[in-house]
Amino acid sequence: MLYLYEGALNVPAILKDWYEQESGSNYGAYIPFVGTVRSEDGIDGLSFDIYEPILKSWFRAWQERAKEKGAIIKMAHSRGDVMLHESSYIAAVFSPKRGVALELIDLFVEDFKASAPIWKYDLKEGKRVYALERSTAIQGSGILGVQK
Amino acid sequence: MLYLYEGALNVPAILKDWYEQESGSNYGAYIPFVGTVRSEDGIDGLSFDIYEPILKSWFRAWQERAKEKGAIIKMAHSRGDVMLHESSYIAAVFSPKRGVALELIDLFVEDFKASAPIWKYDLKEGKRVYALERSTAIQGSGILGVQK
Amino acid sequence: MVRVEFLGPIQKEPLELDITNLSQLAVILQKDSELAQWLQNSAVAVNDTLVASLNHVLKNGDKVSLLPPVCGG
Amino acid sequence: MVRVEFLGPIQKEPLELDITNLSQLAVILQKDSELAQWLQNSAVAVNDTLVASLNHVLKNGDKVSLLPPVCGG
Repeated sequence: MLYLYEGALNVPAILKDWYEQESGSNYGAYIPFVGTVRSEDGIDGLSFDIYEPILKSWFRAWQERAKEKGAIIKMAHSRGDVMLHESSYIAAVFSPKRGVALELIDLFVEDFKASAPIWKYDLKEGKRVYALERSTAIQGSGILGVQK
Repeated sequence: MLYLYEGALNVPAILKDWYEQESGSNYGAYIPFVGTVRSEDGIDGLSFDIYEPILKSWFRAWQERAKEKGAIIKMAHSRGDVMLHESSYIAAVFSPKRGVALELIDLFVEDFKASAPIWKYDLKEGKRVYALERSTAIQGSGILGVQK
Repeated sequence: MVRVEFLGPIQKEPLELDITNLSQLAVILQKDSELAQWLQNSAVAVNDTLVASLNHVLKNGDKVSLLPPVCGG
Repeated sequence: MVRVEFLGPIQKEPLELDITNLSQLAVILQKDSELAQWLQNSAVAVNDTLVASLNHVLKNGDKVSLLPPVCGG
């Protein structure tokens, strides 16, 4: 239930597919989070690299965590270029009750931002510039830089 | 941006309409909450009464609250009967940043449950039974019951 | 006259009463035993604005609404 | 041999090295001045599992990946 796409996401189609996939599952709450590229700092868009093996294992661990609460998580993300006002990210929680769903979507999106192996670049004046200042070092980073 | 419908909501159509309405508004985060009728306690569905004048003023106050944070809220709700696995409620926040959107959707849905003038009935064996035990007295209730 | 409406699950027709404040309304409604439970758990709105005090003054043409416990969603 | 890959924005071709633990890798990579900033802020995975200690033993065929700061969404 991790979906990777080249370029921008078709948000209405994905939200519809996910809703219909779980229409018979007896979940009372469905909370998608949709992330859209904002116009700021003169960018033309964003671009993404994804390292799929670690993204998959990270996502699998979250599915387990959700399952313990009777919930499931779905996620879609773009690779490559996504232009202004297009969307690059959807995460969604389905759960029996709203409390768990609201809590999980918050925790999931926070950890996604801090841990998912995805790199963001600004598209600006024809260049692809790594967004270092908006990026987060994964927990445990820096061990190879320690001088003996 | 408050939408009331007779019967179940067409969730994919509403999520699509709202996404497209704001596609040029430069919001970075769109978080809908979708509430779906669960099979429990042998019900066939739920039914809703709405008192629209107070619902509208309650919703207007929330729009103001959202506006102060640069966000907007949209909401759809059913009147009348909504059967199992159909949806009766969607609330959505659009905001520039995810933090505000996640916080607002949580606060909004909590206050909705506690304050919005909507009454829920279980549909069970052909009857419409007020769901008193799952309902919440609005803040300030009971003043007419005080004995002099 | 003041119109009193009973919302949602309170199965009662509207009343037209000659009263000037909510305390008078409380005295009248407390005589109706079927309303006893609803008076304990209902909120009160005057002209569609919730009010928190029985001292609220009522004038001719006002509408009072009783809102029992809610459960949207 | 151990394969070392540099992910995302680190513009560097993979290396094939004859090493048996991450401490040896640190010594080798610290000689490359272009990598200095990345060694400070990158996480390390061995065979696609993040590791937190330089004592991690490496065997023939292992893959080490450097993951610089992330920003999905």
